[in-house]
Amino acid sequence: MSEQSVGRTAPERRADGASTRRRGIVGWGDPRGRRLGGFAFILNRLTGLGVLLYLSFHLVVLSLLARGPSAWDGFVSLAGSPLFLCFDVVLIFGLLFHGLNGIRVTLVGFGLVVDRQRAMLVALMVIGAIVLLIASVHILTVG
Amino acid sequence: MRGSAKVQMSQSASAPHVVIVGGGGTGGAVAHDLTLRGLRVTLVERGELTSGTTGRHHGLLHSGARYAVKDRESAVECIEENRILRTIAPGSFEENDGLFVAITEADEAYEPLFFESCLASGIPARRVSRAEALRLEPNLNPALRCAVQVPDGTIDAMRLPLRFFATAKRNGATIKPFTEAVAMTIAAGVSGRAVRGVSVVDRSSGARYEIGADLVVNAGGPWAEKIAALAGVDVPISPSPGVLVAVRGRYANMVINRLHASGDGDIVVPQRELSVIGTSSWLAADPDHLTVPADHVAMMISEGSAMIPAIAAAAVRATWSAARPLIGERGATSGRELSRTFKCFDHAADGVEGFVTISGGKATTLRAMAEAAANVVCGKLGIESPCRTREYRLAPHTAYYA
Amino acid sequence: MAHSEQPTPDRIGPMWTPSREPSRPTWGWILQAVTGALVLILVTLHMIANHFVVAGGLRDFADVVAYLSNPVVVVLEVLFLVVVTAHGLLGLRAVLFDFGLGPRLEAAITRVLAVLGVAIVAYGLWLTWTITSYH
Amino acid sequence: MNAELDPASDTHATADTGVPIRFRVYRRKAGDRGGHFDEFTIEVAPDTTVLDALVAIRTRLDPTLVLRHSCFHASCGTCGLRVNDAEVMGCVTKVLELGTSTVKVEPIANEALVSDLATDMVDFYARLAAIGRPLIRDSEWLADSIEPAGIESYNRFESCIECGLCISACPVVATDSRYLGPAALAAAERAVAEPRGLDPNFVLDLADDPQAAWRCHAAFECTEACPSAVDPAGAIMALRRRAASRRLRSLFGWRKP
Repeated sequence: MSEQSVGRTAPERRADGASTRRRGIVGWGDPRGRRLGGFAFILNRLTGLGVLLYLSFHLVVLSLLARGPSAWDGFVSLAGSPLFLCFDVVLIFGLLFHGLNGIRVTLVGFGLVVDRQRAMLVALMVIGAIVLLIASVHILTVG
Repeated sequence: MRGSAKVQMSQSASAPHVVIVGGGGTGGAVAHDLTLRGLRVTLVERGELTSGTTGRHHGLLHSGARYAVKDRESAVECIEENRILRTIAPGSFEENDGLFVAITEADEAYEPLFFESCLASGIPARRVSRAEALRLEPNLNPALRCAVQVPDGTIDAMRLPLRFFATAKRNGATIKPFTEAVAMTIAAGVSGRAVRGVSVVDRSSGARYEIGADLVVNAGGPWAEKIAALAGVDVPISPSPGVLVAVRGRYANMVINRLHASGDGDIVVPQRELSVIGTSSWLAADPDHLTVPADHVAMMISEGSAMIPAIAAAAVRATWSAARPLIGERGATSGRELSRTFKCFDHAADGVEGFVTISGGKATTLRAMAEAAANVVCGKLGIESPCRTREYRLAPHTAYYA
Repeated sequence: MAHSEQPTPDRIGPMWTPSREPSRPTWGWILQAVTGALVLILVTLHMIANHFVVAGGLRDFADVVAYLSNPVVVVLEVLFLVVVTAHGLLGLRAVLFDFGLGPRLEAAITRVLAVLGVAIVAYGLWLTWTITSYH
Repeated sequence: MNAELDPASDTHATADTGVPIRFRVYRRKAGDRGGHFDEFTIEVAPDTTVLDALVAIRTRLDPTLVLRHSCFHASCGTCGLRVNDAEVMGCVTKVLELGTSTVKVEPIANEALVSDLATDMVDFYARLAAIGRPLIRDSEWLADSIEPAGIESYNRFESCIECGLCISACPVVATDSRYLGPAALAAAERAVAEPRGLDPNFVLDLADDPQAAWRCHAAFECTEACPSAVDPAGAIMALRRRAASRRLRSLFGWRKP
């Protein structure tokens, strides 16, 4: 800025346009400095995308049904393998987190329980953990 | 610099250029005043605006009642400026009024003199009974004896001065925060030495450059002595710090003052969701090295809780010190004495032309200080232009960021 | 009124402007919330029906055919498909929009996802039809 | 002047306390291609704040450090920082309470940078301006103002100190700067909740926008970061409730939107 320049106007700021913006996917998923709700948001995203991926897979697999009994039954025998069962546990976790956090997001989004949303999140997660435990035991033992 | 500058140059390019050193309330108000009088103005501040004493004060808009008994001139000045600020800067105050509360017998004995002095100073004071005071402010010490209501108020210590900067900028002044004055250019003039410019360092880039000036105004507050030293002159201004304590919770809606002869820890200013208690005073050597002594903090809490007992148990949000610019009597006080409350020094008397120091005063009187300084500046530069800041409505503080 | 006394603040800085999308976003949110709630109910029913109603869960092809022979089940499963598709694609849209892609790309995404949604539901209906008519 | 008090003792001391803390401070000057961290060691006392330490660094170790500060009690909003990755006001964050021997200090995110730790708040105020700023009242007790029932339950938006911590903490602003952001939406909710004669629908229309109340993902980072109890996320959710209820009412013909 020369001596003659007068005033400071918004578009000028700094010539190099430096900012502290945290851009893109790195800024979006950066866990540092996040608080409880921030982690819930990140996890909600990840579980949502994960479940979406599963559903796509699920729909493709269901097409085997159209090919008749042998194609389907061949797949079902594969689905009983321990690896698949572990995958089921991860899926249940994703569904539980996304669903339970979704209850919180929906309620507060309609202006309900906003003041107690943090406690609600904790309570829902406790419920989720219990259900996940029961479901895991069921899946891994009963199959 | 974009050519389509949104700034209308109301100042002609040939108008004298004044550089103001110091971006506190005084500097901002001087920039505003001089800009309105048609001068070209550049203000430099080493840090963020209002980062010195201005931002750190408790946020009291004085009614003048505090000075009514002992310093009538200050009291009159305060109530006048109080009225002017409410007119030119609506929205920057809480119109919450102030309550002077008498707690002890001695306080009560002081009340008639206090009340009469307020009225004599033109301060619209109202006697408030004990019962009414407790109804207005239920957190007050129930032992209080009587109270007087006066038009004190809460100011935003940063945003009110920022409105002066915003208005000055809008009217064409150049405001340069993070720009530190490091030297003065002194030239041999007709009648001795003369300040011809200021060398500054832009702290955001490290660049050092010189700003030419027809006159330099030193508005450094407690740093005024350091800035004057750059021009080789001495001003008798010493930093006089005081401790302030902010507690969580708004324990009163009005400004609560102790009704007694001025002392330490005698005010509680509600500020947003906080209550700010002030203040002590001592003399410091360097305004950059202020301490926050534990015994001062303890005294603030105990004096504050004498008026509002709940303060004793309140959670402390922050403790800090702010340095007033105290005008001493050492050396020959040169220049013109404009008021007992603040002083404007024309350093021509010290053999340096083109250099003026404005200091002392208080947040409430920033506009009046600027008017006095601008009168001196215009007189020296041979400019005949009346002060317009009494009526000129200030832009909102947000306009500074436009 | 005190506000009218304030000088109308001149526009401050580069103004944020509403995006002026023709469709108001409220419905998107309501739809996402409603489908989310329905998914929650239907996924629970789906899991229970698939894994607990028939002892040991749906196993072989015959189980699936038998399961879908119940018209109530068919209605629930088709409804489930519709709401889960809507919820999932709305969610995906929100994820993508958070990257600030600009109005043109965002409009394109909305169209592509809408077509994808219709295709998925059509595929599901075809599949259900194929299985229920299997004898 | 109280002679019996000792101004030499200092609860906010930044030297001779024997508790050295290493500060990793973000630096970037105009023209630099990127930022880097400088390290300074300052001794701190129990009440020494991050801001006290930074001012001591500037005063004693490096006068080129650029930072913002004004009030020293979290009332002005200038010294918002990211300390150890969390958004805080430097003036009310005690160094020893952070519990780390190294303290990382960065400017708040999602704003233009002046230099080092100082941000230019132009973006912040542009966002506030978008909703018209009908929020700062002339007085708390205007004789001619009508307070709605239940006013006590509203957070006073006057509590907002315009520090930008909410914008810094918001995960949505991190990826898309077109989002109006928490502070402005909190102001909008305040204006809608307590219109004081203004048309609330005008502000509600602005908030009922894909880039306004509906961009939020309920992470509540803004509310947790807010140093002044404004609860921007709560305000956003209140705006959603208003907008949704307005839509549903119009659907059933109860009232025109």
